[in-house]
Amino acid sequence: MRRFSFASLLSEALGGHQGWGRQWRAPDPKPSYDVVIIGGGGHGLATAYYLATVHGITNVAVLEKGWIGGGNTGRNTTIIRSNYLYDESAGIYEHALKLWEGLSQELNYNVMFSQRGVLMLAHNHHDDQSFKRHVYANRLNGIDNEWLSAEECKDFCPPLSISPDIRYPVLGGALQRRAGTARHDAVAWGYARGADARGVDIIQNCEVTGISRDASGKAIGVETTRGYIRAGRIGVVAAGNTSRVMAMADVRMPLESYPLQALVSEPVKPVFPCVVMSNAVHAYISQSDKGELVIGAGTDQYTSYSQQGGLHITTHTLDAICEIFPQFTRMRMLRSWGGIVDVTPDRSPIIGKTPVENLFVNCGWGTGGFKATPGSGHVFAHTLATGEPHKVNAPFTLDRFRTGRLIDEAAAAAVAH
Amino acid sequence: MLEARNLARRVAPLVAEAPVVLERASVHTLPAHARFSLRARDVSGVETLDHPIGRTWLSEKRFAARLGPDEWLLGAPESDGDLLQQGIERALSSRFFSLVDISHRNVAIEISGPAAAEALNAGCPLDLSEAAFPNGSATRTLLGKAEIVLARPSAAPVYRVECWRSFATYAHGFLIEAASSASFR
Amino acid sequence: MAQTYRLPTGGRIDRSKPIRFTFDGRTIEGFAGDTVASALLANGIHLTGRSFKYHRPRGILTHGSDEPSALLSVDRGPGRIDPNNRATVVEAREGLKAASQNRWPSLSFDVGAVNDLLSPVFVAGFYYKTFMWPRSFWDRVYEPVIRAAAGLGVAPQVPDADRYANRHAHCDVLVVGAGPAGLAAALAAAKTGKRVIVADEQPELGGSLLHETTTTIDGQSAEAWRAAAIAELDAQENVILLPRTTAFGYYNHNHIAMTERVTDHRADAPKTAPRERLWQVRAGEVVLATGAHERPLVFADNDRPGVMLAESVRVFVNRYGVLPGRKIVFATSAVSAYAAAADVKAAGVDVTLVDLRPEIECGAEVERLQALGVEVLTGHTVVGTKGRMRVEGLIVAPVTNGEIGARRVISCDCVGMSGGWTPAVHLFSQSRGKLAYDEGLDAFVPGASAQAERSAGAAKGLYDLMDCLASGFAAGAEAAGSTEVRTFSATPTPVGFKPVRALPTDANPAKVRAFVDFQNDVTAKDLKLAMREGFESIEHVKRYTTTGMATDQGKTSNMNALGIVSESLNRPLPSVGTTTFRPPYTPVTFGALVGPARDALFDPIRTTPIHDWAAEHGAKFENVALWRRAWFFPRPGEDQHAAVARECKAVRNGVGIFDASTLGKIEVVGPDAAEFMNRLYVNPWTKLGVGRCRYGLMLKEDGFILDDGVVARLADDRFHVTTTTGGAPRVLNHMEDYLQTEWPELNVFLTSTTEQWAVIAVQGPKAGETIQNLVSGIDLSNEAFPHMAVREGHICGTPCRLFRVSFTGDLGYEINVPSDYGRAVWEAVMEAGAPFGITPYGTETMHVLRAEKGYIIVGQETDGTVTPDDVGLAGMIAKAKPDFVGKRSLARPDLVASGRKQLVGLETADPGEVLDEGAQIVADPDQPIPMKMLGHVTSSYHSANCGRSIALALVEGGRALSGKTLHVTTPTGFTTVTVREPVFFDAEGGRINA
Amino acid sequence: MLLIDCPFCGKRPEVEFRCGGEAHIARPANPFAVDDQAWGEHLFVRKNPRGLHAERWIHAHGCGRWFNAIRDTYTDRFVETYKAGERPSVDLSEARA
Ligand SMILES: Cc1cc2nc3c(=O)[nH]c(=O)nc-3n(C[C@H](O)[C@H](O)[C@H](O)COP(=O)(O)OP(=O)(O)OC[C@H]3O[C@@H](n4cnc5c(N)ncnc54)[C@H](O)[C@@H]3O)c2cc1C
Ligand SMILES: NC(=O)c1ccc[n+]([C@@H]2O[C@H](COP(=O)([O-])OP(=O)(O)OC[C@H]3O[C@@H](n4cnc5c(N)ncnc54)[C@H](O)[C@@H]3O)[C@@H](O)[C@H]2O)c1
Ligand SMILES: Cc1cc2nc3c(=O)[nH]c(=O)nc-3n(C[C@H](O)[C@H](O)[C@H](O)COP(=O)(O)O)c2cc1C
Ligand SMILES: [Zn+2]
Repeated sequence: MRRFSFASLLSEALGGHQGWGRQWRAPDPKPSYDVVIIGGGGHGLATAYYLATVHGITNVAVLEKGWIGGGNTGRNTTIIRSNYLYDESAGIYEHALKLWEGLSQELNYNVMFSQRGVLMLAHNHHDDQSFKRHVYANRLNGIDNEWLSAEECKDFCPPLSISPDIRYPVLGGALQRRAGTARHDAVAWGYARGADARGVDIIQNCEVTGISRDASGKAIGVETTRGYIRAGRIGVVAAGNTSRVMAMADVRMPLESYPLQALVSEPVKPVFPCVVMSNAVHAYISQSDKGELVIGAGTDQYTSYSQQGGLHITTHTLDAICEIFPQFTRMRMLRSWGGIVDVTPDRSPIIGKTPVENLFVNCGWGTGGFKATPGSGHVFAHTLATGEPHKVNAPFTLDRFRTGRLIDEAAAAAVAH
Repeated sequence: MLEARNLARRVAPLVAEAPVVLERASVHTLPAHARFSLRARDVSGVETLDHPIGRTWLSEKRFAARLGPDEWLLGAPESDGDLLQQGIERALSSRFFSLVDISHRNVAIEISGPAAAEALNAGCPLDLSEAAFPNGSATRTLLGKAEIVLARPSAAPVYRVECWRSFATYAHGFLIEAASSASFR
Repeated sequence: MAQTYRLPTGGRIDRSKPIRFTFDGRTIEGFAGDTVASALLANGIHLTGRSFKYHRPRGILTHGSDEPSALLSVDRGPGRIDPNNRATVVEAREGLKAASQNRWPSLSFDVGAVNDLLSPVFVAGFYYKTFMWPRSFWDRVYEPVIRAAAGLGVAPQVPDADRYANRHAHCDVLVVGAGPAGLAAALAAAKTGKRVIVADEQPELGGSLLHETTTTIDGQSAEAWRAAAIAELDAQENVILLPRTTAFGYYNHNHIAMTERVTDHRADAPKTAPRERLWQVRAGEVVLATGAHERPLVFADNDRPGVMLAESVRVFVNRYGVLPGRKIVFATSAVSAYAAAADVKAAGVDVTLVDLRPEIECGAEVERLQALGVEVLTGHTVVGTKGRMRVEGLIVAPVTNGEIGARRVISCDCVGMSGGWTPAVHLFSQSRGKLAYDEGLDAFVPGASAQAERSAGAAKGLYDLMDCLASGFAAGAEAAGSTEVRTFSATPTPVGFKPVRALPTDANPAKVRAFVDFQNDVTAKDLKLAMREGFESIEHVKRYTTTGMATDQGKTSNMNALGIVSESLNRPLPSVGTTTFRPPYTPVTFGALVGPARDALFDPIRTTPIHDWAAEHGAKFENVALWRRAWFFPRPGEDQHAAVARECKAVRNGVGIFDASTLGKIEVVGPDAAEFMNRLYVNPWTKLGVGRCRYGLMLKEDGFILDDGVVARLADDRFHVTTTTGGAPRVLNHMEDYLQTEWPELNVFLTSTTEQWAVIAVQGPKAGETIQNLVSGIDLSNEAFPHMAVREGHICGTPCRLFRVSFTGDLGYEINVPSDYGRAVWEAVMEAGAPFGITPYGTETMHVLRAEKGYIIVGQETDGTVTPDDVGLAGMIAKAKPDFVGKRSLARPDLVASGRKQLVGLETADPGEVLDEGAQIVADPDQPIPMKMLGHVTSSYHSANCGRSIALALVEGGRALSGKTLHVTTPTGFTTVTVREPVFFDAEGGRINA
Repeated sequence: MLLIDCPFCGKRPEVEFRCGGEAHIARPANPFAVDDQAWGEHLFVRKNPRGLHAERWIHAHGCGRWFNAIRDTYTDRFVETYKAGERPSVDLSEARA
């Protein structure tokens, strides 16, 4: 792997950049791999990377039906934080956040992880109570998260309106300073390059169309649009398409796939220093390095695989954004799009074994899995390598939907009275 | 008796709101009316009720708007409330139904004028053209972020918007805003 | 300097209406009908801004909404400043202030231009390869610098002074684009009497006809035909014509979103007029006649101000009466540029035309042009330009069999280039129609439709005017269900071109900076670098180089980028494919999307019939769901703490009055009402007597608590159900769902009566005495009207439903009266209670009083993961009922496991210390992090009645911990608490019957 | 925004409706007769197909009726809508996209 650095960039500049090679190869699939990963999103690529780097397993293929990073990895609003309530969630997201903190260096690829802080606004007493519950739980879990008064929120995010006259005045907020954003595409590419350099085959335009099982029911390989591939173990990391892929092995999942929309504004000079989330009015906003305001909308109400949704979802989100940032009504929406997110009943992921031997799944990240990418890949690699979950992903079983041991962060934050 | 001395006065929402009369659309609040929500499965043969969903039976003083297969919004002048109730009880006496007084739940606002439909369309996503929403139509729908029942009692460009009382300030404000925008070409 | 480049005659501008505006502070004169771009050009100004990355001087490239370069900040007065406006679409108007962007300190001297010197380093994706060391520099140094350099214009700083409107509309046929194709479509559709809407983004309808000065249609001038067509349409009732209206999004089921610009172009707009109106059209059929975009040519330094699209040069001359230059060179591989050259020549300009194609491919147009005195160089490529702030010359060279001959500089002050045309298939593609590649056109054209839609004219790849008209008419007729066919006669349009990627050059291609995406500074070289690095998918190329991601979304550049990628990969263009077309077609203001949903109309504020009284009496309010509820009633000089303490004591010692109108209410009616209740609630209902009430608890099917509330039985077949304030809609939905879909056989109907009734809670030992003289028809004695009973009677002459219930643990009544009487009855109760010191109290006191009694609040003690047993309410579950919603789930392994969190009371060692709600609880505060958390504080207050703080908490195995010491987090550390029963006041419960 | 053909009111805009997820999931007549695994599946497991999907909708801001629809989850096109208690005319077991 050619190392990236300012020096290498300079020396290439002299030669008109003719010397750069491929960041990852474009191999044809081999007939057989120790591990086949279905899905070349951030999670799948990270899994491959850690299989190679942590577990020394390099006879690995990542099969991607389109182009790597083209799923939700390439269409998310890039919010990264770890201030979750439950120990299980805090465990995995903090595991990820620690990895994010050194990721550019580890991958030798600048993923532009920007710890600009994520501020979650409280608009009513229920928010206030719920956020404090998070702040305290986080403290005992060693995760930074602090309560800010409305004035402190304004100091941290000057465009914010803390006027008491708005519909839902800001009462305060929970701030995680170590949280932030990253350059989503670079995450996919950086992991791909790192995995490829260690021998992993990244195979694009290769859709898995079947999972074959032997007489005992064990998964032994995959049918793809580029032929049959034998596999020692199979990891399904197909995000919005998990139900379809798992159905190929006759496993039915507690998942539904919804369109989730996002949009960007035209680029402007820096105006927005952090990430702001407001669950009460349903708005998420940050500004990218290129200058666009990146705004997350909600899911459409129906399941769909169409990567697009209705206009009313967008307008609803912008209503909320302009309520707390009234000066933005003259900004313009430049592009809007949708991704397909797989949502579990408790909105927490499923990472681990399935009823089919040698078939493993990592799914259900719903609207919030980008932030987990490094951690998810890391523990899923462990699971694939050893056949058993890492302690961090042990609670995220499929079985919890039988026992009722749900990890329901959203319910815990239930809007109420 | 304190009771007699305190005989309660009725204070309807929006009473203080003056009519807003604009060139192409005007907004008026309407006085309190008797209103009932009628639910019934079988109304065959009952002339005032047995009509298609989305249509209204109208007399000079009363109306029965069919909002769904088993749901009607009934209205009458305040003083006729009891009569209306008795009428329904008589007409449906042997059948299963539910009649609930909602006179105080609902508030009515009227919007009229050549741009009335256009103003409603600022928040109501329905086709309000002559063909799609003729005289005698009534339906539950949305006005912006509030649920309303929209009725068109006559051929004139006059629409009645009914909403729950706590949404009245919003609906009224919305209609005024919409009327002034629609009036601008 | 007064419009020295304005032609003495011609154009569509209104010379009788001069206007003045400023550009970077300098006064610019123009005429009504000008765009900012045409007025700048009339004044000889090409330089309008600096590019995104390299800060290169940039000018006006196009004449329309596809403009990537001429982006300006526009100031229309206070609260009306916004960035990134395309000079080519902003209509010039009196008093407007335009300013260039992305430059400092000035447009002509821009410090950022050093980036251009560093451009050998700043190639596509360079930032992924560097800025990683030292690590801490990213946040503090690199990123801030990168951000400050990027971003074009400056975001508005103050709230918007403008309003925005919204309109839903329906039609049978929506025609998008009113060029010849769209007008013909509209004519055909309108004739049928169907409802037709015609939208065009330009100020005038007509599309390309607005600049066709020599063409005739059906024997009349194009302009005469256009005017007649519009007059005919305008005269019809069934037609809505919408100029200045951009269709920007084509959504599911023929839902098309459009923005109409209502006032931006008017200096005299009334204050109340909306700036923009969002049209949400549901169309039966759609005709897309959106025309085509011209392609630039890709050659070295093709981005100099003065280098424009050929057709745009023609438009400025013919439509605006402006000469973009006095010596203009056209560089082309397309015939259409010949028409431009001819028109420009006719305007008296010195013109040269350079055609990449060899003479034999160029046809008769060459001679025609030469005959007009234009020098035509066929078989020539362009290898560069001269000039920096403005083009001064075009460097061309002959190409023969791929060999580049001697360079020649043609001096000029404007270049018109054309690499052919690209149909505007954006909306078609958004509608999910499949694109088909047309080899002859070297472009994607609409293939199979996915919705009720058809394309026409240039948008469909038809470039001859006659074809445009005919296809438009046919599309309009078909869309309206008519079979009418009409042919048109028109001057033949010269069409045809030779597809070309980067122009052949004699320079080292690794050094040439030939721009593909002008706004994002993406060069052909960048695209090739991306492919060398393995970014082969067009989607990867886009994201790695950012080509097509700028505010113009690649309207002029995407096909060139695609061509270069296809050529470098040696793969046919259709197999490379396009990137995805997404809304909006052109950027749309947030304001238009938000429409009236601002300020008071953002979300309804629900208030009760007693709200105004509370406001008049100094209440502080809190938001609860959409409601605004009285929170507490401070007296002068009181803070919240003092007010709440006073209110709490008043209730226990005398009487308090509370507005509970927001509680959800549902009338459950029918012979099967009790059975229905049995199936929905954990409690049994069959035996509840008429006139009696019961506290009900409702679960979701997963076994967790959904809602609670008191239910009264008014008759055998009639229940008056109450719900929590926030839960009201949720509970009604839940009930309707089961009723309609699971148990349709039950004869039950549900009606929401939340707002029919105002609810006045009168609580405290003096409650009975307070109301007794107001009530008639109800015997209030304990025997006749015990706790948990309901009676119908009158209060203040008004019919009421009187509940003897208590959420405070003291004697209490809830008076339900029809809402319009709520305030009057409230005032009467206030008066009647005056002798007992009746005190209005708000939600905060309500919370404290019920916490003193250990009553839960759904959403506070429960959170969607809590079972009845967890909160000590397992006893309510009817043992005998075989089933109710949620019952089966309560038997799941984790719901019966030990170690679940249970509701307990907590007492701080220091009675003055009030715990934080949400605080976490541990057994040992000295354990290492991560600590084992046992639970959290759900409610916590200072209780004036208990003379100390009280708290409720959910604690792992909590009921067994009574008397044990635990530790609770505080903002600075931990504090010590003792676990106890969750009832702090009147544990025996005697007061309720007092 | 979808346009949904309410079996009672005709075509109306999506914002008047709420989607209730997969249709035809019968609540076991005796929930205690099914084991935890089956009950968990009843509660949580969904077909989630890419293609034809039977789903529940309620015309919440209209006639207030629940009904069912067959919709293609890839194209978002409705094939049909029908009243609660009725069966669709298309055979979903055949449908695979
Ligand atoms: C609009 C939007 C905003 C979001 N915002 C945030 C946010 O702010 N913060 C956050 O943390 N998360 C966010 N998320 C969620 C986040 O994007 C996802 O959870 C995360 O990216 C999932 O990563 P992944 O690698 O699992 O999935 P993906 O990136 O979707 O990768 C799955 C891959 O599997 C491939 N695949 C599927 N089926 C097959 C098959 N049969 N054969 C081969 N390959 C197949 C797909 O093509 C795809 O590339 C957002 C999501 C969306 C859509
Ligand atoms: N000589 C050539 O090679 C060549 C090539 C292309 C076009 N042409 C000529 O151009 C004309 C094409 O006629 P036409 O009617 O197809 O197109 P047109 O360009 O005349 O009209 C299209 C209209 O659609 C409008 N529009 C585009 N997108 C829109 C949107 N999203 N919302 C609202 N309005 C939108 C444009 O403003 C324009 O007015 C013909 O005269 C044809 O000869 C010639
Ligand atoms: C964080 C983020 C920032 C983006 N910024 C831009 C942008 O500046 N310009 C742009 O055209 N698209 C931008 N996009 C959107 C992409 O162009 C694209 O729409 C998205 O990746 C989904 O892919 P698709 O539209 O090709 O389906 C951005 C996307 C994300 C996730
Ligand atoms: Zn309906």
